[in-house]
Amino acid sequence: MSDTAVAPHRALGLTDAEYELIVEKLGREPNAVELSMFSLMWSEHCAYKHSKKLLGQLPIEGPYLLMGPGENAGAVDVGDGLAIAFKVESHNHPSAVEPFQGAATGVGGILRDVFAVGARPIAVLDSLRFGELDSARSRYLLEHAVGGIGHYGNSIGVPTIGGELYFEGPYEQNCLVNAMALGIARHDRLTRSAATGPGNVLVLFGALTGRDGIGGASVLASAELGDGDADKRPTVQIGDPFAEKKLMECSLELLDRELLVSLQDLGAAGLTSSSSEMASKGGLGLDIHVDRVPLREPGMEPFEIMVSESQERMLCVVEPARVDEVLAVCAKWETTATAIGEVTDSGRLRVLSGGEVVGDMPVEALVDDCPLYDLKPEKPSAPIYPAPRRILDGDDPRDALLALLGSWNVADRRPVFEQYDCLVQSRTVRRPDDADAAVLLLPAPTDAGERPAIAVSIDGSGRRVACDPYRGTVEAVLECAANLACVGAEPLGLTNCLNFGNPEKPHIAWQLFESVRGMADACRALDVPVVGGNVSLYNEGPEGPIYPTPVVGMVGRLPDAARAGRLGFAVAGDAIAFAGPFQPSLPGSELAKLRGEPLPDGLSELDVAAVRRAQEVVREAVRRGELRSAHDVVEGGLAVALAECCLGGGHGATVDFRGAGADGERLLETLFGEGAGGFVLSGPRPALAALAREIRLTFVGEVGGDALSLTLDGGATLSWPLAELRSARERGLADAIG
Amino acid sequence: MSRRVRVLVRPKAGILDPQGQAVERALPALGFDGVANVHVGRLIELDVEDPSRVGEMCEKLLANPLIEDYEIVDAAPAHGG
Amino acid sequence: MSRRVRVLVRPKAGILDPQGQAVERALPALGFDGVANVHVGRLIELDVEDPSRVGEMCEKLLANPLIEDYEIVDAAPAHGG
Amino acid sequence: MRFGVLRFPGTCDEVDAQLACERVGEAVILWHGDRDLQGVDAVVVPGGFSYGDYLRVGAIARFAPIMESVIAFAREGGPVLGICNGFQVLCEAGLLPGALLPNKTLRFVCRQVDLVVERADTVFTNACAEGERLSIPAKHTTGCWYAPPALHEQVEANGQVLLRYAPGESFNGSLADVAGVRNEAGNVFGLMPHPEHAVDPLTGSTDGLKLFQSIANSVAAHV
Ligand SMILES: Nc1ncnc2c1ncn2[C@@H]1O[C@H](COP(=O)(O)OP(=O)(O)O)[C@@H](O)[C@H]1O
Ligand SMILES: [Mg+2]
Repeated sequence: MSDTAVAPHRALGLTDAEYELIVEKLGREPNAVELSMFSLMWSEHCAYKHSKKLLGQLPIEGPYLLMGPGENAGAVDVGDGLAIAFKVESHNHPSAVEPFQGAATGVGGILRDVFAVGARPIAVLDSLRFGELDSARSRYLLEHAVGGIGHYGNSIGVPTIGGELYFEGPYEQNCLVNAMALGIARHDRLTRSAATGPGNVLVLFGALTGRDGIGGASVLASAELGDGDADKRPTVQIGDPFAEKKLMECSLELLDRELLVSLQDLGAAGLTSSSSEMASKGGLGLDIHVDRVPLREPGMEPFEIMVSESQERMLCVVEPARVDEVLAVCAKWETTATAIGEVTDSGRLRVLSGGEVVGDMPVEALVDDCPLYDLKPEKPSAPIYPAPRRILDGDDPRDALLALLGSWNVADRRPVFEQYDCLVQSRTVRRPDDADAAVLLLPAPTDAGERPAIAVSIDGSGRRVACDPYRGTVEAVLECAANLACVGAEPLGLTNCLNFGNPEKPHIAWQLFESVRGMADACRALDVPVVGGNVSLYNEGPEGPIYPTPVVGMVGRLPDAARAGRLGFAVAGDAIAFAGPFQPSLPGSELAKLRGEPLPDGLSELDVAAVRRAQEVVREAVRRGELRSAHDVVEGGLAVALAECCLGGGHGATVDFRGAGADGERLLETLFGEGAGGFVLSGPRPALAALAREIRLTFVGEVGGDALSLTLDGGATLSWPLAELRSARERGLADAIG
Repeated sequence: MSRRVRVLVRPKAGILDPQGQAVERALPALGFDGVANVHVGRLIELDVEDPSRVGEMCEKLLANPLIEDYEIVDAAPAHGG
Repeated sequence: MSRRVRVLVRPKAGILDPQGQAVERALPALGFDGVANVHVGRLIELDVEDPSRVGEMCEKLLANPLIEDYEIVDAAPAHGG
Repeated sequence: MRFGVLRFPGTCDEVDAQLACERVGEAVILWHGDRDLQGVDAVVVPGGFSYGDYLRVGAIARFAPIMESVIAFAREGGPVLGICNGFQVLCEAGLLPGALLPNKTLRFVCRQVDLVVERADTVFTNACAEGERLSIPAKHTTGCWYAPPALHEQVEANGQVLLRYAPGESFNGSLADVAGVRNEAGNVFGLMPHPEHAVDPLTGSTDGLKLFQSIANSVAAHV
């Protein structure tokens, strides 16, 4: 405000060259309304100007794909004429400013994306990253972000069935709050957002429009957070899940009654982006009368109305003859609805106020003509991230397991997920902690017999990606697929959110480039298409960038919910086996972090084909009902996986680690080393023996007792009573967040 | 001796107030017409030894200055202290 | 012309007030000592044409007499109203 | 027999309640703005966040047009079951004793809990055995049941407490571990835990079904 010397376009985040291009496309200087609209549509958040070229590498075709990137959410076929629509999105910067409302509105936004395609939302997952919990700010952010997610999801009646949570120093200044939503629809109900039919009416419905988040897309989402954060605060948006619940039911009823030509949610950049994208997809134009938009605050300027990010609003295109019926359905749901414009064949977005044209732009210029930039990737010559702080001294494996189980990245997530309703809608077959993936019932195709289900998981360890952007991202995709395999599900599609620092910096460009390459290769290797996603860049604070954090969400299907896998050891006397092409290694592991070791430059090589093969074998065994438990090996390696299997089922285990050395680094590596492709399985011995013909599988022990006991070389044993393991694992997070 | 202080916390002007809206909608149905501009906030009452620090308490804990305004009102001296 | 009225709703004496307790516990950790007897309630502000009916509104909707007390305070006359 | 399940703006668990009812009878959804109970034999006021839980849980829903009919139905002895938000609404409506306060932790908690059946000679628990433990999930932020001392004494003396949290299972701080109470006449019952989320072995326990079965049994006994 004080800095009047800055040209308006620069204050709005446009470069001089971009501004000149706008002038060229318009054939004149833009007025204030047009400039504000261009600045939003040409922001990183809306135009993907630093990532679009890269995203082209991702495979977007697959046998189950129904709707790929480009719509509000992608969708896959789950059989019986049903589709699952899903997408993940970030709300990082708003959550850093106001964590409760930022996270809440993040959930609200991703739910709107799902019901905008005509799907009834059936699940939410959250993916969270904060600084270490010994910082008061991180505890505050965690508590309020979790509170906000629960508030929104619980109140709207959509279960939050899973998620992930990591604490690492580089997120201290810049937390990540990503939310994923899934919805269900019949194939023929999937709705697209293209505006068609000149003369059709544009109806805005939902909450009133206020001065919320004005400038949010360009200011909040596309600039690094710095000292001036306080100025950005008046734009805080308040989530109203009650309004969204009505909006959701209303939207779904409008679609059920086939009253709509197309439907679109209002997210970042509000009316500007929703209307111009509807027009662009339909290849048409729109006239919008801003003076008809119902306002929450008097005296709003046309540009404010066009860029307001007030939540809980939708836009639809309706044939003139059906407008009254649409308004009646909205009235039934106590949802304000107003005809605010018309579809035209002009190819222009015109903004009118009091009958006067106050903005007039070619739709194509707004939506498609933002220049796309090439990244200048360059591998950094020196480490970007400082070594984690050392918190574990010595190399006693007994202490190490307890320290790992109690560490914030590994400890029981119950204090967080208990704040979410995971049951509403009566579909939840596997709740958090029951299994590696959440499992949801699909409607029964017939009265008798098997009930098909879907499984979903969300993963991505930023620290592993920071060590090796390519392999770390491959691991994230493989981990998601492994989680699905453990419940017996076959992956159908994947969504992702790319959370990175400033892409204009060569080392960040390199991370982004390598990560997308890894994701593309992993998706191809698994034959899983990318159905959509989101990119969040400029996640940097004064102390540097976040860990590069591609978050991957994957949806799969299993034929029989009754056989969905579990992770806990279930029956005393069952055999325990390690399976899969797992090569444990300590650099970059959770143990290395606790020991304060610097991040390695690169992770060890992966045999993706062998990992895929192991996942398929595990999945089929789970589906045949032959395994009593299946759990993949991730943070904390085999020892942590074993402890989790014990605690999950309430049974101890005796496991033979002879050959791993009795002490020293080699034993630590065997027990706590990490890598992709490992599973801990339990079941009747003959069933496991049959698997050994198909994949690498070693019998290692037996379920039973009330301790986890490991036999080491020379007959030494390591033993932890279950109660000791449980208390370490339960206290880790509970102590930190109270 | 400590004083009883009353803090009124309300949504900042222009910030969405879903609770206020819900109450405003409910009242006419109960036969109360002629009601407008309803806002719902929080009331915090406390005995403090040093009333001069209440403003700071509001900034740090009692209110969320991003989205809420607060007002400090003196109540009667606390009984019993 | 309508009046702006303020309704203060607070937990009845003797009723568990976990919100008040949470605030009371949090303050010393932030360096605020000498605070006691904290209670958290609700603040409702509204413009009414007929202030005489506010008591009835409280009884019926704004407070739950089993667990809450209310107090009606006159605020400045509503602007515009 | 036919259940009517209410739907207010913001209700979330009504379809789940309907599915649970359909395991023992028929069920229709009743819209908050209507007054017609469509001749149902029992009413379920389901869980969720009616009117966003704004102002005070259950406070606004209690005034919906359909509630006038539910109150009349209850006065005539019709069975009414309130679950979670429905319990809160029935307390606000004066059909059930006491009030629900915020959980002592002030947090929303979703957890499978064990309940103890205090008596099995009622409209709502006749399919259970006295002293039986039921495993049913609870999920709420405002579930701490409270009544002033005199009222609490009376409720206990009348045997109105039908379900208590098993020792150590109450996370909300309810007085005397009360999980569910009925009215004096015995035809209105409310509880915080969600029996409708415990009716299918695929998604959890089936203990909650016993409450729906009990209502069906007693309706059948009266026709
Ligand atoms: N990382 C990604 N991978 C694949 N598709 C992506 C990715 N990021 C964005 N997309 C796709 O680009 C389109 C535009 O995204 P976005 O602007 O976030 O949509 P919306 O406005 O609906 O939130 C969407 O269809 C989205 O799925
Ligand atoms: Mg969208």
